[in-house]
Amino acid sequence: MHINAFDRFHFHDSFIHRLDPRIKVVVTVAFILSNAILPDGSWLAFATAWLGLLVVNDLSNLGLGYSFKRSYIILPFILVAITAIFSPLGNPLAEWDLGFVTLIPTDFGLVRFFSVLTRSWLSVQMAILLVATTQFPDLIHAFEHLRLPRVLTTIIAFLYRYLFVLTNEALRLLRAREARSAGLPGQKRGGKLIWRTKVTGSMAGQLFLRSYERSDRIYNAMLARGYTGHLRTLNPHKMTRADWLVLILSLFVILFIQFVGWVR
Amino acid sequence: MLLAPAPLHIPDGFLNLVVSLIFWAATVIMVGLATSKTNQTLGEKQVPLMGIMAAFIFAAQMLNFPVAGGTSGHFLGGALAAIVLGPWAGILVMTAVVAVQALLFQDGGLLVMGANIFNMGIITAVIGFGLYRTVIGRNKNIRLIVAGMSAWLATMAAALLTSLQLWLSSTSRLALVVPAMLGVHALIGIGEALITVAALAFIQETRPDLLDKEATASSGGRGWIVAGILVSLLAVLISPLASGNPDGLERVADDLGFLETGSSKPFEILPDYTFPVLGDTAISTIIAGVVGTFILVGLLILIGRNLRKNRKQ
Amino acid sequence: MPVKHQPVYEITIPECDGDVLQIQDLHFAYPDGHVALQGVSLNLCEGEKVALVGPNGAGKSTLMLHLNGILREDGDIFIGGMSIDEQNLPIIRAMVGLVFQNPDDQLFSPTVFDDVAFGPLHMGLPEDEVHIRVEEALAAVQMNGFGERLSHHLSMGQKKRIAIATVLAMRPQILVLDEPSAGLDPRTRRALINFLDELPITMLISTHDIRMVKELFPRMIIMDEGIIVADGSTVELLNDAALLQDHGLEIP
Amino acid sequence: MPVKHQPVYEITIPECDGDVLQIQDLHFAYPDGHVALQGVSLNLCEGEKVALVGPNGAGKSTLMLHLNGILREDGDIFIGGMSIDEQNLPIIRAMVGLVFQNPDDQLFSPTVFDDVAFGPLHMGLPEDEVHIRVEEALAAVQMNGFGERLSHHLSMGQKKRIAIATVLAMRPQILVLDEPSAGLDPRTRRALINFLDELPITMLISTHDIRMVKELFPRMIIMDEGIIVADGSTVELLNDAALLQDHGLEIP
Ligand SMILES: Nc1ncnc2c1ncn2[C@@H]1O[C@H](COP(=O)(O)OP(=O)(O)OP(=O)(O)O)[C@@H](O)[C@H]1O
Ligand SMILES: Nc1ncnc2c1ncn2[C@@H]1O[C@H](COP(=O)(O)OP(=O)(O)OP(=O)(O)O)[C@@H](O)[C@H]1O
Ligand SMILES: [Mg+2]
Ligand SMILES: [Mg+2]
Repeated sequence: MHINAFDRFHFHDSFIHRLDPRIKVVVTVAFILSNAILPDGSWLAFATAWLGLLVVNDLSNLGLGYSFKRSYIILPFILVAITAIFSPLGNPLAEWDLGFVTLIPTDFGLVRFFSVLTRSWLSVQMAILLVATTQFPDLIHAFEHLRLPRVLTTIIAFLYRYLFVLTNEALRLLRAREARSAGLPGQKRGGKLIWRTKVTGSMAGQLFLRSYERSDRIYNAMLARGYTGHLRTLNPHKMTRADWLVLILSLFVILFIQFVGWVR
Repeated sequence: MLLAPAPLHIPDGFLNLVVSLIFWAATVIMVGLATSKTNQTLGEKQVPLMGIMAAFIFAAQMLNFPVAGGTSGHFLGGALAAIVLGPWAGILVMTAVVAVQALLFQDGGLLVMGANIFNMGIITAVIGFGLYRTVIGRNKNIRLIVAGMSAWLATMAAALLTSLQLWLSSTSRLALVVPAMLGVHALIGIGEALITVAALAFIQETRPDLLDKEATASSGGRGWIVAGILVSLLAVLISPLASGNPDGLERVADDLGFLETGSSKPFEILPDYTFPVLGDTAISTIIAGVVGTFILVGLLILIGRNLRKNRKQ
Repeated sequence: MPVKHQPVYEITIPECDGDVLQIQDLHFAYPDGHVALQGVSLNLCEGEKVALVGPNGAGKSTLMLHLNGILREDGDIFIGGMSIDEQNLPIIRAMVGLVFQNPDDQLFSPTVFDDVAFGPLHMGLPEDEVHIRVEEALAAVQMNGFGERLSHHLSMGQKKRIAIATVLAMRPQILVLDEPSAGLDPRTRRALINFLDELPITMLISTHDIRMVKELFPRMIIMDEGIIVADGSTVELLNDAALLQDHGLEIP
Repeated sequence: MPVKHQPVYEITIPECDGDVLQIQDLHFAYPDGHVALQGVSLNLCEGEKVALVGPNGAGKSTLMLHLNGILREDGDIFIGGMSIDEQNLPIIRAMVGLVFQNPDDQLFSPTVFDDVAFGPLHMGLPEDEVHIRVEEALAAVQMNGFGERLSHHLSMGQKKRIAIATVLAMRPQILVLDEPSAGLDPRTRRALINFLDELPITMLISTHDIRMVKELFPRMIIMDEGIIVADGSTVELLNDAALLQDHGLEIP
């Protein structure tokens, strides 16, 4: 089961891990922004960006292929982007008649499709690196420093705390159902469809109720152990000279990528 | 895989900058309003509750149910959150959910997060709560039926909006993406509706105190009814138009220069990506790019700052 | 009790060759990489009642979760001769009744009735039969009349009893209980012991309650750190002070 | 053991008048209308170790949840002379260390270290002190070296031990444990008994483990159906077979 999927943080010690989380957030966002404004088909710039990613992978002691191996997340969305190949702009390359619709792939569309894919694939890798090198509470802390509304960061902090508890709860419900989803040989099993949906719905209700009542109990358990509205961590969060240096350097690299992308 | 991305979580790179920023702006405004509203109506103690509700939505999205043909739909929860917690709190909860999904699981991108929050949190809250609000106080069965309908419609509207955004970014062809997305989500929406209804019925039976109190105390005013009905109508009207006559819509957008803007010209202000003074050189293009970036970042900061001011007042 | 004298430590080979349950060299690691089972082999024969003991974290629960396919890994498990695969799962789940250690893991329906009725309904039994089964199962754990209560709103011990009832209602051929007596009050514990004693089906029961083991189970298996360190007659194993000492046990 | 001979059934009035804990006529009903406590009165004195026993559903856990304000209802509870209200709650919660019956209710942080450190950290202790306390508390439950494990990826007994450690790390003045020995293996149970025996603070411990009661607690309280039916010397109460019989207990 995928409970362990929750903490994507990887216990390695590296220069990147020790950077101030704010720097990492800013650089990540800048990198993704930069990908978004690179023109279609600027392959050289994309390649440069990827090189940058490889360097970060290596500096974080995660291994060169770390973020690459996890970037399959975008795969399902490729289906959506495939339709870009049939863009009305550009010169037609072929004509496929499927009976109910005629598809015309164009050169513009093809470039567009691969550009979208590459941008997405690069951006996702950067986000993966951010999470792999920063503990989530530190990340939330960084967002607080970056002036996100307090209500929101607190909600997110609680969401994170309870994520383990409640997803576990959901998994337990699923597992309980699974364990008794029995059948007899030669007999129709599973009950009526309407009953099955009702069971799933009740499980959602059950989950809600458990969450709600447990929220009371755990919140009180937190209060009982001195919680006053601030989650504390053992990390000081001070910007050092190295942090500033990395920030400036990274922004220059990103500017360089833009340079490569726009010079034709 | 349990945590496979929902078809509505757009990753980075699939929307162009203009579309991303427009929806970021809309989302920032709505979320800003929601924070100030909830700060007024809910006490400090409710914040942890919202966090837990967000975790609940997150966890409930794992309760998958079989849809036809081996795929399984999964729960969005936006409508349920808005109905149970009230629209503003619902928006905050869904914002937190989408943000954590993007941050922790890369399920949905960062630059497109505004659009994702808008689709899955704001539209669903407006439709889900707006329609439900019309029948608060009526008999139980009517309420459940309307809740189910609004959950279905909210899912469809989210799917429609996602398709439109993809199309405006010229990532997808309207003629293909709208029917596909709406088709899949018509089924997923049924699951969403059934789960929403069953969960509400369960809460109604076990802890009716939660539903009544929550709905009346923190709900929005009549404005929500109007907004809910309007947005629903809009969704109902656009869907057939978009799926029935996509070429027409596409041509209109083409004539307006929309598609081209979408595909490769993020800065209309800087014609042809060159800086007029410098003439048409590579340097000029680069400077245009840099200036554009700064303007955008500045805009974002400005929006954020204004919102924070509004909240303080 | 039919106790045969054999050297301790050695695996008892039952007379049948595990016609009800056969496990051969089962290994399992949790997704976070923690290795919980490192080569477990075990045979159960029709009608045998076996206790599974061992210190916290030995892997008892992990082993039990394999028996109706909640966890699956390489290594061969055969239940009534069937291997555990997608196709056999529904039948295996009807054969093996598993009660989780934590009753909150077991109960997922709104009311006690719904919860106990889930198994029989899912098996496709007719409605009257379902009602009869639910009645019977609740009676067996002294919880008649609790049908309309919310399972989530019960005391720990009450939940535990309902959890046992949900499985009894399915009339399994093999009963796998994970610490059934933990959290029960003394009288209910006594009633459970008597009930299990009279129930003529195969059972594998993990527990820290050594007195119950002594009273109820002729055969006992000691697990530690993911392997079976002893399997034999309860009377003999309990006389081996050094063995018990080594594996966090204690003669009561 | 300082046992005074008094008629059974009668409420023992300790010599002090409950300087640590006083409960007067406590009533409580759950939101779904179920009445769990119907007039509980109870006094605890500094340093007293008291067992709370009774059948499943008697109201033991419900009572304990009142002791640091998790549940609140009319009826007067005074802890160290303070009534339980919004203002006193933080102090009371630092004084009363409550371990829930279900360890899953207690653990909410990602890692074991985070969970045990949570209390000391939020009491504002300096970092080294936090580390020392965590070490100590984990050692007390024999879980040293588990700091980096995820708390929800542990076996039941391991979770139970961590739950106890989270509270020990705060060094409370009153320890309230809800069935601490359930699910522990015999050796850990023994270690817990010895640890509690040596700990010189006031404690109220609910349990179904009558042998532990006999060994550890001079005073015992029997609850049933939401009221206290007996409160007195353990030795005497355990000799009253009729009383035990009436309330689902059993002499081990
Ligand atoms: N979900 C999980 N993820 C990772 N490791 C786990 C998980 N559950 C249990 N473990 C580990 O696997 C080992 C075996 O656990 P298991 O629950 O099988 O022990 P057990 O014998 O049932 O113990 P107990 O008597 O405490 O119930 C332990 O070391 C435990 O820490
Ligand atoms: N959340 C709840 N909502 C409604 N009723 C409850 C709830 N929790 C417990 N009860 C009921 O209150 C009564 C007292 O429960 P409590 O949990 O205090 O019992 P207990 O003495 O701790 O039992 P056990 O030994 O089984 O742990 C029981 O009848 C139970 O059914
Ligand atoms: Mg176990
Ligand atoms: Mg209890």
